[in-house]
Amino acid sequence: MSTGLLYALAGVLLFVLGAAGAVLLAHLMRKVLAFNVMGSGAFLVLVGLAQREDVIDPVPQAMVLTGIVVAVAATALALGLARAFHARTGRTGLTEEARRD
Amino acid sequence: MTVNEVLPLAVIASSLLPGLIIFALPERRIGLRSALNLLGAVSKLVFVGLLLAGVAAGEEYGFRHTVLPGVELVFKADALALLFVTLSTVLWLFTTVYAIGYLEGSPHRSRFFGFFSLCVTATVGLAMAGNLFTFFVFYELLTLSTFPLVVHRGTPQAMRGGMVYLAYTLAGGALLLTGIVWLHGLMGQVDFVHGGSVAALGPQATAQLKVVFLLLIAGVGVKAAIVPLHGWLPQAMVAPAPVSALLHAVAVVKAGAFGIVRIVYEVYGVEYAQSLGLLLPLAIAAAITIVWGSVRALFQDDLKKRLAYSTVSQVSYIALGVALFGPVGTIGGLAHLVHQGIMKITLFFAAGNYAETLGVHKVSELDGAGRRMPLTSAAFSIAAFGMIGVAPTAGYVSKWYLGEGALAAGMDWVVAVLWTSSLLNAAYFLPILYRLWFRPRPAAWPHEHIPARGWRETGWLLLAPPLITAAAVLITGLFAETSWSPLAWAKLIAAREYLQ
Amino acid sequence: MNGLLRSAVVIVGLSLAAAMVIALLQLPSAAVHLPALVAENLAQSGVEHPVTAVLLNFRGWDTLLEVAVLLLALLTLLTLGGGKAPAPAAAVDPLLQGLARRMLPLIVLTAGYLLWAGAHRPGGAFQAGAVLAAGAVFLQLAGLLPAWTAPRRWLRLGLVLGFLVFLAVAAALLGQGALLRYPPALAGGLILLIEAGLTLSLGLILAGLFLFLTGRDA
Amino acid sequence: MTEAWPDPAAWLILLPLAWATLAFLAGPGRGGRLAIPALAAQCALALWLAVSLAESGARLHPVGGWGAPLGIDLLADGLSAVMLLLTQAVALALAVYAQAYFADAHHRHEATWFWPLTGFLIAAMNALFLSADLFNLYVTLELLGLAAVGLVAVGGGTAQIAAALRYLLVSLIASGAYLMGVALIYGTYGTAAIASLAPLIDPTPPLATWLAAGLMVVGLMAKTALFPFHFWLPPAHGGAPAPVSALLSALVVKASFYLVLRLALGPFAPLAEMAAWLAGGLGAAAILWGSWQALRTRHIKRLVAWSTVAQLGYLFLIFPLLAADGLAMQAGVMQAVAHGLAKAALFAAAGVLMRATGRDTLDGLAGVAGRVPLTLFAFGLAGVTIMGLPPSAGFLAKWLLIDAALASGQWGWVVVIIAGGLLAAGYIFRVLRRAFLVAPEDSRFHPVPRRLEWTAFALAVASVLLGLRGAELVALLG
Repeated sequence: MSTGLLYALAGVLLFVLGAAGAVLLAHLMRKVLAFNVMGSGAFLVLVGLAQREDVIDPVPQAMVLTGIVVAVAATALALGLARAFHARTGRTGLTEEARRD
Repeated sequence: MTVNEVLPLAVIASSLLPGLIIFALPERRIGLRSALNLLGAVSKLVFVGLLLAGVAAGEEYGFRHTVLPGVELVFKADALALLFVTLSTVLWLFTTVYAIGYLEGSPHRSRFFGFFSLCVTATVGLAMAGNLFTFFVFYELLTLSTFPLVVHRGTPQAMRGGMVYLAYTLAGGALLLTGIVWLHGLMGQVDFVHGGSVAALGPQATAQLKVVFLLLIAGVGVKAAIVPLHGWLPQAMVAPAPVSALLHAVAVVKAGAFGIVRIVYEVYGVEYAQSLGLLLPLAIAAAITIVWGSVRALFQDDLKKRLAYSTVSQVSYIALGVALFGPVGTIGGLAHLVHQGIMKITLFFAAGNYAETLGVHKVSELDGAGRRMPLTSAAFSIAAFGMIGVAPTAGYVSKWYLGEGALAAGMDWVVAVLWTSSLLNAAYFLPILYRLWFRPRPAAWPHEHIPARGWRETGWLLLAPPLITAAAVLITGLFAETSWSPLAWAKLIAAREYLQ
Repeated sequence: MNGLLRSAVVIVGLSLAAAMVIALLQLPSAAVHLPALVAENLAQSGVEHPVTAVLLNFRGWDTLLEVAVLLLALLTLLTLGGGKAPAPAAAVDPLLQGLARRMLPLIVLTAGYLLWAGAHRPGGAFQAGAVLAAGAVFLQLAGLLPAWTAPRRWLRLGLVLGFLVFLAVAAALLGQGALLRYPPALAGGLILLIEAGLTLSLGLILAGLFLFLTGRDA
Repeated sequence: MTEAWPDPAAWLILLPLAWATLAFLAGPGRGGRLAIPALAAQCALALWLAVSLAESGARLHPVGGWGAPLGIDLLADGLSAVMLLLTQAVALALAVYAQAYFADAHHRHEATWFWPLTGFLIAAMNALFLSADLFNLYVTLELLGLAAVGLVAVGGGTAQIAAALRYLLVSLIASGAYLMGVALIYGTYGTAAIASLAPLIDPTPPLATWLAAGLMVVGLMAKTALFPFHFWLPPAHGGAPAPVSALLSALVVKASFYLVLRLALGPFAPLAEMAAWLAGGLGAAAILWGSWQALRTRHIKRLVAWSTVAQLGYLFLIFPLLAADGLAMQAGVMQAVAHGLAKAALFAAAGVLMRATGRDTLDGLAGVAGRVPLTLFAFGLAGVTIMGLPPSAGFLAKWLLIDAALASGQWGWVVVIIAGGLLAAGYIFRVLRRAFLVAPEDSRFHPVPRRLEWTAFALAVASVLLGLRGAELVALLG
């Protein structure tokens, strides 16, 4: 149970939590946050597994760097769309009952 | 690309190219459109003439084009193909002339004649198909090119008729496709070969081959309007007269019957089909259709509906001829393929003239039309006698051979079927003739329209075609035994099919 | 329907998590050892720091596409923009403005250092760009920098310059034979050139993601 | 491996990236003049690539010269060459269409942003078809997803923003799942390069590989809008402007299908049999559900979008047949190409019909055959391909599919394929039927640029002509 593997296990839990949140939460802001949690989980697994035998591997770290930038771009786009959607409809969620909160 | 390869393609191109050009023609270019149509029809006639001469002399015409590995588009202009090609080419010429006259002043003519040419291209392609794949390609192309013709008028009932037509033909196409691919899976590419090629599959495949036969015949039977699958034919009567003429005498229905001939003779082989016991059920189905179609025709007051049910019954003569195991029955069936075409197209031309000139659509309104439109009615009468099978006409010849074939095959009940159907034909045609010639004319016709040019009856464009085809009915009947009649050609084919 | 979806997602989530945990606990050791390969080829990569070497040289292709992703995200935000008038400047707090003016040179200096340090320790274009963007956001919040509306020619050029430089280098190298194959001698110099261009453009793009957003219907 | 002339494959990616950026730089209105010649050049490159592959089979281009496990490889084989050809050809036709479609005054906004986004979209697809590294594929998938979402939202209406948002969220969750799959694979085998992974994955891999394969394939199925994940496609493809819907339906959803096929043939080949029947089942469900919805909707573009959902079902039918000795893979790719051409023609024709009648409902179509005959002909021809009737490429695909299904004795798929064809005839003739009706007097028609009609017609004719000569395509696929 090296520290790398511990991070990977934490990553798995974060991933599943984030994915469930992204599907279930109605509020767009929460969906985007959940999506970021999910992404972080995947990155943790990527780096954690690579270092589970305590050998520092630069390749997954570079991949994570790329992944983070892609996640930033996607989040910015999601926020932009959510703002535009809110500006036009005043609603914060896509589904009908999202009207309440 | 030798001459023998180019000629079949030329036959197809002679209606495809004018068709595509006509699509692009603006509506007002009437002269050019008619010229293109006639040019296409005449050039096709010339090419077919060359083919006829060549095949009679034993020449081989064919063209192969690989579409997929192991799947080829094959054209083969053999004797059987040319029987159907000649029929459709000749009658297409007359129908084109008739359509030019009939559609004068109506909208969307470029679209009409474009699809008209596509339809004949599909018919000719289907006739000259060298394997089941090519047959299926043109079989479906025929459906697609005839749908816009059926719905040409654009009225809601035309649309309903079109939808019924599509439902039947596409479902039939699906069955046919399954059968063809199944057979393709069993034995690779299925080329049409005299005496059939399926027998080589050996005994273990017989069960599958029976199911495949059912699928193929059902798929082709929809267009041949065999009883349970014939529902679309009367519905398709909403189409304008030239389309009904084309659909019922030349293209669609004949394609179905021709398909049955190809499948029984050149895929299964008539001996192998007989050994599998497939011919008897086919004969029974054909017999039922013959009688049932004639009975339904009795009760139709609408003239074109009556002719439609008559077609349902008449086409099954061909299927019956095919199912009678023996050369004489085959000759009868193949000859009828041509004879029925000539007779039925005359009837439809006449029906179209009655509708155009007198506004008459119902049989009950035909009283005294004989005197008002003598030539058209004369043509109608000759064709009617032909359908009944009265002595000097073509119909008599094919029914005679069918009767002989039935006796030779020892299926006496078929002779009874032929007699009953002849009686029924008389039952639904003679009253019409009586009304035409012996009943006094009504005070006023529904809406009479006296054409400016030509005889009092109708324009010469609408009058010449029925007269010529009516003459043809008599000539083919009288000169049946000569060497250049359709009957002689049918004998040539039968000889080649049964040689092996 | 919603209750059904909720419980379905929870069940699937839990079982997936359990399966993954079990899978990770019984994972065999990896067959391929990339760290050794990276160390071996580090010399020809033109930089000393392994992560930068992977980022800019071994997997430079990923980085090029990744910059395209960022630029694309900005483009899409611009398509959403109605280009309406920017929000009125917030009440200006003199203390914040004073701090911002003094912090700006420091921010630019740090960004320059990060860019240069990337060659032999953690750093590089992305980190430098992020710092520059943070500086721009800080200035906008302090009211010294108006929110951006539709970018005019110069801003557009700034936004795409880094990516065009990277693309030009890639195309030039492809002309010579292989995509992004830096000749060992020039590798370091080319990487620094690309990183410098990227720092400027990424700074503008990341700042743009924020400033274009605030520019409309606040 | 580098020949005298540099590899056309890499140029196919750099060129669109360049003209997309320059289109943005050049500002509004000048994008089309830049894109069309560039796309023509890309078509030539793709054709040249395909021809050069015909002899040499496959063409490897190690980026940076490092080679498989360390660096990223660009692999151009028959499959990617076919997809590249389809993408460039359809993109060129739609670019010509879009330039005329957005030419009028009130489409200025779309005209400005359509070109840069499309450039990135095409670049992403070309990169995806050529990449042979799982993580690099994640980046190309993201680039493709964001460009597609941007294009959906380019229309600017509220419905389009909502559709883009729903599409983005599904796409992000799918990418997240795919990324986790890549992470697990990297963790288990230490590399993300397909070439190095293929020998390492044996038929009984550790649980982590099963999970990774599952996550990646489910993520890609969501991006391809396969049956349970299809809900985002109709509003997104139905609501977007015609050229955008055509690009999305004809090309974008094909990219993630291509990836599933690439994984099922490559690294995950040993595991493919297990889940193959599931993919086939979902495909069959997609065919039935998509066709049923297409038969009920009243809007033209929504009907064509549901048709996409149905036709995608056909693509997934090949997975249970891959093991059989028939040409199942070739059938799937032929269907993808046929659908790509025909669906682009359908959406282009739908765009013309809506602009001519001024309405997007089916009832508004009465009598349109007289006004825009060429478009109706294009819609009809494309419909023939969608229905899988001869003489079209769709028919060849259907023929190969049925042949493969019969060869492996799996009867169920034959029934589904035939039923799908008849259902397709059902919803295609819903449109054609109304077009042949006589036009009501009050209907008025707006003039439509001729170029729109000719582009739709060219695409439809291409899908039919391919039906006459499929041998080269099948040969290229090996």
